Amino acid sequence: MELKIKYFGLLAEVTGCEEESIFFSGNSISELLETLYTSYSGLKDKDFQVAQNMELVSPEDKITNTNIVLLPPFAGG
Amino acid sequence: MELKIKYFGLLAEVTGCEEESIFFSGNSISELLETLYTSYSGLKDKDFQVAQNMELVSPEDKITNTNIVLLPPFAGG
Amino acid sequence: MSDREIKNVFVQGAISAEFIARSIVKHQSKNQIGAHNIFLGQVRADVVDEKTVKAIEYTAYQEMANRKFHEIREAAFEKFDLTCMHIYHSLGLVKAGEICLFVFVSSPRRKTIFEALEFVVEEIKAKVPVFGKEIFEDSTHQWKVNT
Amino acid sequence: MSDREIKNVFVQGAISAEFIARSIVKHQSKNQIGAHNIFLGQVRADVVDEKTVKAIEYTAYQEMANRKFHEIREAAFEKFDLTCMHIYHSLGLVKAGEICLFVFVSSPRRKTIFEALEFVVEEIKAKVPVFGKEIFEDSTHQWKVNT
Repeated sequence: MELKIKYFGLLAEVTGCEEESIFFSGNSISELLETLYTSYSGLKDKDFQVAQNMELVSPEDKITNTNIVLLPPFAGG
Repeated sequence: MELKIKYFGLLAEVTGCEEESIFFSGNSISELLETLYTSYSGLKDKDFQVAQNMELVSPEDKITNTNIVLLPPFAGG
Repeated sequence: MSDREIKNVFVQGAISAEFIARSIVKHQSKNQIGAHNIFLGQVRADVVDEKTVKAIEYTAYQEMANRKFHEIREAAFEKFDLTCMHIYHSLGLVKAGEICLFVFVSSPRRKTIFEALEFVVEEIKAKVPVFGKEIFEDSTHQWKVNT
Repeated sequence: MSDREIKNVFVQGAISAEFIARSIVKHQSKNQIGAHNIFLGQVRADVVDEKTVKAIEYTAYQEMANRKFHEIREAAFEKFDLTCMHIYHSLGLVKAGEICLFVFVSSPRRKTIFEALEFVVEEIKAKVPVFGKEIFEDSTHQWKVNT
């Protein structure tokens, strides 16, 4: 399936883009992360969370939406 | 000795004055209060505190200042 | 107790939103501040026996009150990591909906200011000799008591 | 979760003292309010390796952030006896000394609002996807992390 991946803040600096479409054949968030680490090895040592359907998800969660968002540490306020 | 007694808020309504000078021959706050109750029986059932030298005092405390202040419940803020 | 002088905390009548805004602006040059916490006491139009409070007339034993405000300030600076603190209280008539108490604390970091502000407000309510005459629409009154 | 709609919490650039003053004035017709508590987050001119922060540029995953702000609002109304609550957060550039977060809670009585404001601010810091690029005077930057 085709996924749209969004990168915010520091993560967009690491990947060099704020948004991209990728073709992905796995099922879980952790499998997706492995794929992204292959493209962007700099992501591996960054602290970030993943959101799907506007909620944070865990690596073991299944992918249920074609929009996946990578969020660096929050800095509101 | 001559004392100056100040009454604030509700207490000034009870005594009919905000300030008065009285001649007093006792030593303690409690003796002073007995004297004031004689003049103003309405004070007896009122909730109030006594201040001397800008600090609250207890009935057993000695009178050390010629200015004594009667304070009704605080209502700041 | 430090050498800081005893200030006059009282202002005549209600505290305006413009006054509060000016206080905020004054702190924008203090670049080490990261968090402000502001308490505003507002006169409630309480209903007692079908009569509505239209204003509170504040009086105070001013000399002792300013001394107590000062002691509360000093205790707060002692207990909490504050950059600055300001307290203003009304005297005289303040109408329902108007502001009668403005407490403003600022710190580099937020954690300390919530506790500091609550401490200061509770101390003011408990220790400062300020008196409030609640005036009803029919001009009768009752005396306010802090709870 | 109630039927209240999800509002946009974000404003472009710094939050001005005049904006805060107008918010206060709007609450003076709410005669049942007795106490307001306001939190203001201000950009600190932190010094890191001898370089001073001159501004923070805020970005956010806006759709999720507004949803999280909404959930925090709803949770606060559930937990605390509040008359009203307002939250505003900056996007884009906010200079050192300027205000980037304004949280305003009001209640008939004071006891509840201290706890409510702290709850809301801590929830915002922990749960809302807002990102801050701290820009130094020499135009280099680092990414802010809430602690």
